[in-house]
Amino acid sequence: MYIEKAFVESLEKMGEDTFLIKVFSPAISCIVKPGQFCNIKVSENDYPLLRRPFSVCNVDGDYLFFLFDLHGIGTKLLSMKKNGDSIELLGPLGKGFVYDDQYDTAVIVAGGLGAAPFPFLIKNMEPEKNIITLLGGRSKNNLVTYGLKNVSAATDDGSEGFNGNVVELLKSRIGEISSGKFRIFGCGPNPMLKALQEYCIENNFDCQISVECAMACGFGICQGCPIDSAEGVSYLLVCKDGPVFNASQVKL
Amino acid sequence: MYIEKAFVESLEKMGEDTFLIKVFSPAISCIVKPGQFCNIKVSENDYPLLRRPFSVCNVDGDYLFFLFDLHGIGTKLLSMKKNGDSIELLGPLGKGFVYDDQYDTAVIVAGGLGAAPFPFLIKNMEPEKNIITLLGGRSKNNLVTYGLKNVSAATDDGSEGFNGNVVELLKSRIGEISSGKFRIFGCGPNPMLKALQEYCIENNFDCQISVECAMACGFGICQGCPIDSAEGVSYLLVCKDGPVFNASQVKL
Amino acid sequence: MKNVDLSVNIGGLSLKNPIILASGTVGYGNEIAEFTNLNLLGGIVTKSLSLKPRKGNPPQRIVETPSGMLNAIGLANVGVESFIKDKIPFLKAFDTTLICNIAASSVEEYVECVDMLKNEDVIKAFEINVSCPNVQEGGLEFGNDLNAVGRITDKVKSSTRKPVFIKLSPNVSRISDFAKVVKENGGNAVSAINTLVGTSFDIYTRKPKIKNITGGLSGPAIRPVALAKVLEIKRNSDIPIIGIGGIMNWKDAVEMMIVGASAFQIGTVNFINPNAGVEILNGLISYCENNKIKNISELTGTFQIRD
Amino acid sequence: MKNVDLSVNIGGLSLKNPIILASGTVGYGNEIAEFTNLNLLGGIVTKSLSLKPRKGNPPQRIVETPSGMLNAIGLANVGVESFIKDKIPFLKAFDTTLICNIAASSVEEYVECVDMLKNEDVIKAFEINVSCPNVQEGGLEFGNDLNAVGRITDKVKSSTRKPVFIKLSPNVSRISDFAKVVKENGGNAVSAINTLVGTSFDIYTRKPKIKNITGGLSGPAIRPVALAKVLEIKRNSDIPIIGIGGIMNWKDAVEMMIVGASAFQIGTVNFINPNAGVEILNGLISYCENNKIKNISELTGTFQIRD
Ligand SMILES: Cc1cc2nc3c(=O)[nH]c(=O)nc-3n(C[C@H](O)[C@H](O)[C@H](O)COP(=O)(O)OP(=O)(O)OC[C@H]3O[C@@H](n4cnc5c(N)ncnc54)[C@H](O)[C@@H]3O)c2cc1C
Ligand SMILES: Cc1cc2nc3c(=O)[nH]c(=O)nc-3n(C[C@H](O)[C@H](O)[C@H](O)COP(=O)(O)OP(=O)(O)OC[C@H]3O[C@@H](n4cnc5c(N)ncnc54)[C@H](O)[C@@H]3O)c2cc1C
Ligand SMILES: Cc1cc2nc3c(=O)[nH]c(=O)nc-3n(C[C@H](O)[C@H](O)[C@H](O)COP(=O)(O)O)c2cc1C
Ligand SMILES: Cc1cc2nc3c(=O)[nH]c(=O)nc-3n(C[C@H](O)[C@H](O)[C@H](O)COP(=O)(O)O)c2cc1C
Ligand code: FES
Ligand code: FES
Repeated sequence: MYIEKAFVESLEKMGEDTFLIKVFSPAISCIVKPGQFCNIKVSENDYPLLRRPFSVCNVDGDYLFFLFDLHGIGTKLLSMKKNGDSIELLGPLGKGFVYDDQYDTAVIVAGGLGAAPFPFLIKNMEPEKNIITLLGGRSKNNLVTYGLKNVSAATDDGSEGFNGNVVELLKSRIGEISSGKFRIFGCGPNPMLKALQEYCIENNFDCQISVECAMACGFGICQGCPIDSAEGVSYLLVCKDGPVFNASQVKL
Repeated sequence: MYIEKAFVESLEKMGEDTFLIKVFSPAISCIVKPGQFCNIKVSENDYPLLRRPFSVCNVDGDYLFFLFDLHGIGTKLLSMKKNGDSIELLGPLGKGFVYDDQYDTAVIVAGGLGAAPFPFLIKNMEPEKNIITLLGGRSKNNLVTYGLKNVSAATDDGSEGFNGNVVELLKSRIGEISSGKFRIFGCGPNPMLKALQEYCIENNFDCQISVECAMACGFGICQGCPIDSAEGVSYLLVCKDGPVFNASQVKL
Repeated sequence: MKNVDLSVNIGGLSLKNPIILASGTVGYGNEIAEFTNLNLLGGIVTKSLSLKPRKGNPPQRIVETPSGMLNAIGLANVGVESFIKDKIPFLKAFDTTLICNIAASSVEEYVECVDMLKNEDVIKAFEINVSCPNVQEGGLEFGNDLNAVGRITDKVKSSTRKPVFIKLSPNVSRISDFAKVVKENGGNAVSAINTLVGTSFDIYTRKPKIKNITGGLSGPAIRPVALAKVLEIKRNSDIPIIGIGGIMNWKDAVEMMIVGASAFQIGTVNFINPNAGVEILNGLISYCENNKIKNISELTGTFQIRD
Repeated sequence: MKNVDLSVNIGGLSLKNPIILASGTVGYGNEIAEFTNLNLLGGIVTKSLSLKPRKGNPPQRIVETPSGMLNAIGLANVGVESFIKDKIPFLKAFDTTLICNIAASSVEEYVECVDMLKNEDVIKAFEINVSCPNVQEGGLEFGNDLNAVGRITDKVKSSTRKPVFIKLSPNVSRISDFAKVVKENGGNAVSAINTLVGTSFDIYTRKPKIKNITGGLSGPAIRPVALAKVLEIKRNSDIPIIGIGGIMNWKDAVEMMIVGASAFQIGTVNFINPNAGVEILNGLISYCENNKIKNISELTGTFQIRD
């Protein structure tokens, strides 16, 4: 884990409110694993106070990519960075995806910017794995396919692909998918993850989900990011024990 | 008085820690008078909380110029503006210099960035006035002569011009100056203004000084910027009754 | 504006909307009127008035802090007499509700001030400042003393039929105890909160940055505290509350009403954006329209908490 | 480092420098040790320990506010037993002073915790948390009650010879009264301040952003309040003070010492910059060198005020 000052190499607009930022980060880029995240200081002064957590979206040599949506003040400031500006990364943090065991098909189920961690995961997968990406969004304009593979879309308004949410799309395709050994990788808003989790537990599908929650430190010292463990006795920490969990491991 | 969103046209480095910013501000530029100031919002969010007061340094058509030194967070943010960024001006504020009456020589006495309000004053003076500028600084590198006329320098370390402070320089030149009708215009750090004020009152010289102090609103509603009036019964407000005062009007 | 009723009633005082400019942050209205349309606002509270004019504290009076500011103005004001003579005529010209804020160093002095002012028709209510942290006498001594607050409320109420609001100090353990005492003694509402006591020192001279040593902290930094104090009052008393503290925009204002405020005041933000009141007004209208709120007063105290 | 003596003594506890990591903001030291050299710091305070393990409050536990954050962790901790078994071995490996923070819901429970821990050599002092705003029992009830604070100080002092510091709540009218009571009952120092009570609500769901409804406000927003509280204690009592609240860098630390702190703790800043302690150390050394300060303890309470 490092605290690394990373210079901005480029900032690209990927959709109405979506940006892809590329930064030079030689220390973190060579040890980060798919599904891990960085906690980012978006300004050079004490405001906003806290760092902002973002999944590592992709890695290219010494460069890291983050895909982000405009949300509040932090992402606004991030979207205003110019080439040569710097941001300060703390990472790599958390536990990433487990993806190198025995299954033939990786089924990626992403809701909106839940797609963020997958380009890096896809890049790192063994080439013999079959990849299917199911990508959900409110509408056509919310679909960002950067770095994804073999994408089928689902939109709430039916403006592209399947008319409905991405978990419904998964259900509609499950016949084809479940003919082989497969693992599901999910990321997206909580209600979506909950639906995905329920479906997978019911059907005993192998599924890993990456969850989000408010964080202060990102590395286990503030106790600010608890999530109920499935057994319910104690909390797990999203930042340290996650953000990727087995679907059966946590209560959403 | 306006609240005007002003786009940055250029930002020029004028010295080690000194910058000149040029902004498009058609509403304020056409009514502002020499010695007035603007209270500037340097960021697009709520931090830093307060506006920062800066003298209008110069006006060119629809454009305003501000000359500023790096000091803390506000001036740091200002120095990072790029062309096309905007800042929000509140102004013009305060009472400026009275400079259109009967005297032949205008003697400008400026300590460091106290030179800021004078380019605009000089530009607006009747052409028949004789102008002498005495400019003080710690060292050669601290002298910024932008927009000044007929400059004699004084440096504490003797690296340029007169070896000593600018009020001593004034004293050394007073013989030549006081041969005609003259008015002194002073701006700079408080200790310098105090020395200037004392000297002028003692000798009954016509002198106007522009003073600085901490401000919140800049237009008279917070009562945060009192200055003792010479009679001592009540306070004057630097932002509303000043920042330019007759040397005999206030206690420094 | 068509479909939203923004009017509110606080302990007998009707306002056309819940937006009030806070005491000490608008002078007597004349300067800010250059930047904003006072006629659009619900009300305006005068700078705290004292019986005699006060010069206030020596400079430096203010300093910026992270997301806040400290002030120790020291109740600089023109005094009641000059207020009536010089300031009221200007204020009469506006179509907004005038609330007169009074500071004093004894119960008798509060009453005397109210007596002098109560016949001015343009003054629709009194806000009694028992919580100024920046003066020697009165101020926090009263603000921290339940009996004193009760007595002041009672005496002032007996001397005027206009609504009386008591402005409470946040520098206490349980602000709701003070709200209860105000209610018991006939007060019509409480204004909460005044500033928090704070300080800041220069690390080279080792002197306080504010001449008065301590000052009152205001601005967004204190908003979470103000919200908690208003919520505490709301959950423990049914006295109407005017919420104050750190409001910068319409969202903050809505939050303040949700935790219990019937109306709210904006202070520090006026220094940065003197048109903030009108911008908040427009924001409130949109919010109400988008959320199908017919009367803004429906919002007050509608927090969703399982107690 | 040569010419500056950074060591301090707080009520009998010697530290190699005044920089202490605050309770609840460093866990039990293991995670932060990945980012910073704990051996360089004066001390570290454990997360508040309770007799039995505590799960803590349900999420959401934290929310950012302007220049601050609210937390309602609810004293999640492993409990005294597991602390001794699982955490102390790791902490022993460091060359820094360990202070054990204890939270409890009765006087007896405080004493019981101390009894279990007092024979651990690595623990050099106890910090008694009587001011947690985020739990039902104990916490603020004690923190606002002079008698309770006196009793707890007395009983804990009687049960251990190690220095005992009482961590005070800022949510009171006069914090110096509490400091005096601690002193009278034999406490060796006070730690001031714990967090301010605050809240924040979602304006669409109208629910509190923090499940516990209110939380404790920390970070730079509260620094002016913390400085004023420390100053108030210093001017009214001679008990040593550990200053806490909003320190982000060495300048803030110097300011805290000037108003009266013998040592100081850093909390929230650890979340943003886990190496802040070491950076502050370097800053303090330069400051002392530049200002010809031989012993950093000379700084304590050297504010320049004409009383
Ligand atoms: C492990 C993890 C990975 C993430 N990866 C991505 C990503 O790759 N791309 C992306 O666009 N977003 C991602 N997020 C969400 C992202 O952190 C928030 O959108 C961002 O913090 C919002 O900051 P803001 O200042 O713009 O919003 P504000 O609303 O101003 O933020 C205020 C506070 O709330 C917190 N916050 C707000 N929204 C969220 C959220 N959804 N999750 C967690 N905290 C939040 C902020 O961190 C901050 O502390 C991730 C979150 C986590 C926990
Ligand atoms: C009428 C007037 C005209 C001015 N004109 C100029 C000018 O033309 N060029 C220039 O470089 N500076 C000028 N100043 C000073 C300028 O306002 C400060 O340098 C600036 O506010 C510093 O802000 P900061 O955030 O960088 O510093 P910080 O130290 O971070 O500021 C903290 C707070 O202190 C206040 N403050 C700090 N220094 C001063 C100061 N010297 N005077 C008043 N307030 C201060 C800030 O406004 C802010 O509220 C002027 C001041 C006044 C009152
Ligand atoms: C510069 C200044 C002067 C103030 N003067 C008074 C005053 O005279 N009387 C009063 O009751 N409150 C006074 N206040 C307190 C405000 O009315 C308000 O309660 C406080 O600032 C919190 O609101 P805010 O965060 O919106 O500023 C003053 C506040 C400031 C910043
Ligand atoms: C997330 C968090 C958890 C905390 N937990 C404790 C605790 O368990 N015991 C305690 O005495 N103080 C606790 N505190 C208070 C801090 O120790 C400190 O007093 C406070 O945060 C103010 O300092 P700061 O502004 O530097 O953070 C906690 C603070 C935070 C932010
Ligand atoms: S974010 Fe601090 S412990 Fe997880
Ligand atoms: S700065 Fe507010 S009155 Fe002068």
